[in-house]
Amino acid sequence: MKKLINDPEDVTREQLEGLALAHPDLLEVHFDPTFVKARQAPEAGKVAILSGGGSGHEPMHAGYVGRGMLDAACPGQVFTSPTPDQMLEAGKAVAGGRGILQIVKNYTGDVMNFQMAADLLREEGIAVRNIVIDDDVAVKDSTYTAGRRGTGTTVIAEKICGAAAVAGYDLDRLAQLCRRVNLRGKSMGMALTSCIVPQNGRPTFEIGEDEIEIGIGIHGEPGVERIGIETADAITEILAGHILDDGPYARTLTEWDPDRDDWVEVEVVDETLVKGDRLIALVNGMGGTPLSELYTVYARLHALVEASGMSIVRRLIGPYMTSLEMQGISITLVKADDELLRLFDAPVHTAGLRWGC
Amino acid sequence: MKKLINDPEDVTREQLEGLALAHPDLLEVHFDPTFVKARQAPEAGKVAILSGGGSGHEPMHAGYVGRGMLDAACPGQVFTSPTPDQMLEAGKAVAGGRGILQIVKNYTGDVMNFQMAADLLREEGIAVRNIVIDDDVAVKDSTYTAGRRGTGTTVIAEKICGAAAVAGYDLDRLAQLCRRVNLRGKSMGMALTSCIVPQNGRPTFEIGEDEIEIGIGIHGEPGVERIGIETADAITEILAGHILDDGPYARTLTEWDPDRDDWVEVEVVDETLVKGDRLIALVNGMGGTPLSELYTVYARLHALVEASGMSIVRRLIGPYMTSLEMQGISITLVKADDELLRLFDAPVHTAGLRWGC
Amino acid sequence: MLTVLTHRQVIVWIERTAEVMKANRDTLTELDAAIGDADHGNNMDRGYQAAVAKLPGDETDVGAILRSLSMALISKVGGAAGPLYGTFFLQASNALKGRTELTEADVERLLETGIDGVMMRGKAQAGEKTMLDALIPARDAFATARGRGASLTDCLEAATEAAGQGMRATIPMIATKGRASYLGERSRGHQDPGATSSYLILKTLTEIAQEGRTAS
Amino acid sequence: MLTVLTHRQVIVWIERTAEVMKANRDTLTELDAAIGDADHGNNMDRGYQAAVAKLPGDETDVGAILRSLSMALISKVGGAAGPLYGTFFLQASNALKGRTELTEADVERLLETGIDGVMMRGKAQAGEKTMLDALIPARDAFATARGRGASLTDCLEAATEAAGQGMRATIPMIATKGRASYLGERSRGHQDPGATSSYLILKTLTEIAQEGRTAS
Ligand SMILES: Nc1ncnc2c1ncn2[C@@H]1O[C@H](COP(=O)(O)OP(=O)(O)O)[C@@H](O)[C@H]1O
Ligand SMILES: Nc1ncnc2c1ncn2[C@@H]1O[C@H](COP(=O)(O)OP(=O)(O)O)[C@@H](O)[C@H]1O
Ligand SMILES: [Mg+2]
Ligand SMILES: [Mg+2]
Ligand SMILES: [Mg+2]
Ligand SMILES: [Mg+2]
Repeated sequence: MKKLINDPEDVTREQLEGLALAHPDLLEVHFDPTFVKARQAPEAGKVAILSGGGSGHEPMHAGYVGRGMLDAACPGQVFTSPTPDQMLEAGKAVAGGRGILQIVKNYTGDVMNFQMAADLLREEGIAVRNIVIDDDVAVKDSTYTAGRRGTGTTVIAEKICGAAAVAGYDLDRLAQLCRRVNLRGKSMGMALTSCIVPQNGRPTFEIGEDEIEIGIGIHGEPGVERIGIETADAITEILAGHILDDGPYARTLTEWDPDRDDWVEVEVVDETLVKGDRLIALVNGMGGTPLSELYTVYARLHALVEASGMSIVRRLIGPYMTSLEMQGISITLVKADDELLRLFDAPVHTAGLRWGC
Repeated sequence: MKKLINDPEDVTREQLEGLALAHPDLLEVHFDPTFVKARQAPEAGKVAILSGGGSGHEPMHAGYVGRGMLDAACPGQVFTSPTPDQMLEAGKAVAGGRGILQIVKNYTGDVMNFQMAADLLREEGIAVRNIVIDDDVAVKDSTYTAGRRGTGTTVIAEKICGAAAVAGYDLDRLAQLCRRVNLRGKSMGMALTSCIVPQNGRPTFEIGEDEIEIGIGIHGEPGVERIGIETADAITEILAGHILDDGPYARTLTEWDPDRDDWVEVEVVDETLVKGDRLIALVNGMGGTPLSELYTVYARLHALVEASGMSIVRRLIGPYMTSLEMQGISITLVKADDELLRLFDAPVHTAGLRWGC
Repeated sequence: MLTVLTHRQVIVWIERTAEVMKANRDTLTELDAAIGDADHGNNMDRGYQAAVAKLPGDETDVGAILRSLSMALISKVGGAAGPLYGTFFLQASNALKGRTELTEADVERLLETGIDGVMMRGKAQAGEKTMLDALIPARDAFATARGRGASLTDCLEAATEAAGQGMRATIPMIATKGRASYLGERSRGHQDPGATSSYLILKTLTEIAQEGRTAS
Repeated sequence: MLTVLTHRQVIVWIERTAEVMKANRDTLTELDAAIGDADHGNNMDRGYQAAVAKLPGDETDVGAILRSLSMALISKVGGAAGPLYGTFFLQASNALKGRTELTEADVERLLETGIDGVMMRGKAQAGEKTMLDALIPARDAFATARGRGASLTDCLEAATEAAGQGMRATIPMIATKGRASYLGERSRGHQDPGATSSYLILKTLTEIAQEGRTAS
């Protein structure tokens, strides 16, 4: 295992120490339990946006803490969901009196830990809503799986909800907005190589020099299919094809119902992409992928989207949600509208995303 | 070889096509000869800033074309200096009447090609100054080598000179400014792995699972020393040690003398870093290095600088100047002053660097 | 003939399980690498070390001991296993509040309420290739053994035996819950890591009971 | 007895060198991988293909032909080799302007002015482990042979022989110019790629002269 680390048991703590030293103007890092808090939080009169997940996906989520995006992030161990006590302390530290929106990626562990956290925060008198991001079209059904995983749409949702919170949206409206972004976002990824979890010291999966994994997650877990290596164009066509052709995806998600004061199962259905749609695109590098390759993929993606009668009106190209040093990419397309674009364009200043200020 | 590419012979063109499609608001890409031009260039009354070099270092340089940084970039083939005809056409396209500053990394090929380009541009009646960046302290002497290589300081110099050009500096003052940044910037890099040049299809150098290269360049060329693998802290100490302890480095550079209307050899000496210095730091990933590892390195670097009685007042942490998918890092420290900091902080909007707007 | 587990034995169970998780850390992680994300051994090891560190050593209320275990697992394991085992022991601790020793009926209740907690939290059923496929057969075997009048140790042996069978029975299953479910057909042929850790937890308790029998 | 190289033979030289560069692309790149950045073969191949594509086929002025070669190399090779070979042929083309065939004296002048161009552009001397270590001995051997009255072909054979020796003599050298210089001591033991391409260029011209002799 070749990594720029010290003790494999300490990687999460050490990188957060670097983050704190690098961005004292933007954020504070707390340990025991671990959370990253925006410098200016809590802000009275603003809903706080909180997210988190396993480490190893940097800059997500801690790199999105700052102004106009997340108020707090809770990093777990590498590829392991954070624990409820982290969200409890983070939530108490950033709640500004108008409640907390927790943006949760749809992994069994994350969903359960953030639900437990929401329950604990409510015991503290803080209103909390959890919105689950489940956008990975590589997972085809929700009956025989834990449902679609949360991937690239998370970054877009955090940006848009962060801007909406600044704009004064209340918790209800923010939860709706976040759900809308999720239902309009679709992603799919692939890997050329596996990553190595520092504590394990060896690749999570073996893969031949002429093989790639299609439909990979972001935790080094195997994808849904292994195929022979292809050109960038062919790979882009496979991923974009799954996204563009994805039919309405119905599933049941657990959300908090403030009226019934309980968790309820809600049935939601994804929007499908249609001619004329304006899209926000994310061409995401998995950590070990050179930027140049992402631009090669973007060129083909752009052409495919245009050929489908849609257009990409905003794009992020880079390593925004990674899997340690894995080589590979994911593509995310989010159907935009004027409101989403206005919020996407609003100023943001975080370690990982910055514009307008 | 596992890469997201199509034909290895076309990688440069294809990624530039993606760049053009992704950032039509910022830049235009031209082929035959290849150059990338800022959308708004030429701007009357502004010195144009032009740079370039081999491809494979993305986002450098094309990713720094836009507003407040480069007016044009000339990408060569992978790891191969661009050719004078590229700079000639790029220069003609962006010259706004106050001349062109060419920022050139100190590699034999780059230096010669940019000199030939300067001669050609002058034949077109355009004033041109070439400033060479030679900041890589891994190269100890200039008598028995081609001199220090141009590495991370290039990014800082392009940012600062781009802002100064917007602020109205004339060509003379810009050349001086760029030289000053160079004499105040020091870098050193290392690699965990080799990269693979697409056209070659195999790693440029072989390296054992327990070895690292210290003093690596940015072209997959071997470094100055091969040692056993070390912790992130120890590696940071090695690189930072070379930079912080670097004595005055004297060498002869070839610059254009407008008074004598000829190339002249000028002797210049680097400033050394001393207690009380305020530094701009770049912790640069080589393309395959996860951001988390860069932050781990930053934490140690920050502590080392503070222990030396200096302070890091600005920093860039990320893959700013890469070697394809190489895993490794470089560290750059530039001694700042009020003028440099003001220019560094000025708004910039490029694909690879953005703030203030 | 062992008829009860003392609060001391419950504490030893936690300490001993921590050793077992450390010893099996790589095995569990390797199982998770095959169909998950290669962290289950690390998670369980970290969680049980924390549980031992926080153990209220002179506590006599088994409910309180299990609650302390639950809290440690919830705040240190993370992932799916953290909330699931955390909820398992939280529910059990609620059911056993005030007990200073556990009878056969209490141990059955521990399993029953724990499993209810896991099912409530994770919404899985038997046959989905999860820890439940070790836990449910164990509970059933315990109840059956108890029904035919077996000793506590025998009941636990039957439970562990069934947990082991259930654990191995996960090998041919297709996962439909948790991270392994993304693999669909490709999840076949691998033993579920969570079922394996569940088996180890029960096996450790059974060994403590067996030692108690030998000792007494 | 071949006494001159025709403009046609100069064109064939460029075409044939392009084939040689293609055939030796991997070899040259591998040499460059050892002490440089693994592109010299790619660079020379690309440059000579472009030179052939742009060849003014019915041009009779050798100066113009070499100028066209020079421009193609300058605008297509890139790196260090582009400006160096470009300048080599640019200087030679200036010196040979108007010639439709090359005498022994002309070929010597070609080498001489070309080498001056390389030294002016790259500021290197003999012994620095560069293309000059093939070119300079070649020029010297050519001049010596010519001094003792050898034929053009013999002069070229002597030059190529010396270039080959010079090329091999770069193996033990420490590079002090170009990219290989960063390796210092570690540059020892590897043959310089640029010296190798220079040798190939001269060898190709010699072969053409030899065929001319056989044919005549
Ligand atoms: N919904 C569920 N119900 C019961 N057990 C589950 C469920 N989802 C996952 N598990 C169990 O959790 C184990 C994985 O735990 P772990 O690897 O620690 O968490 P993660 O999957 O988040 O990485 C699986 O092997 C399985 O036994
Ligand atoms: N200053 C110089 N003078 C003469 N030849 C040089 C000089 N620097 C480099 N060379 C030659 O150039 C060759 C390398 O060419 P190439 O690999 O194409 O360029 P680069 O080094 O830019 O990648 C070296 O092998 C050497 O022979
Ligand atoms: Mg996990
Ligand atoms: Mg090169
Ligand atoms: Mg796991
Ligand atoms: Mg080279």
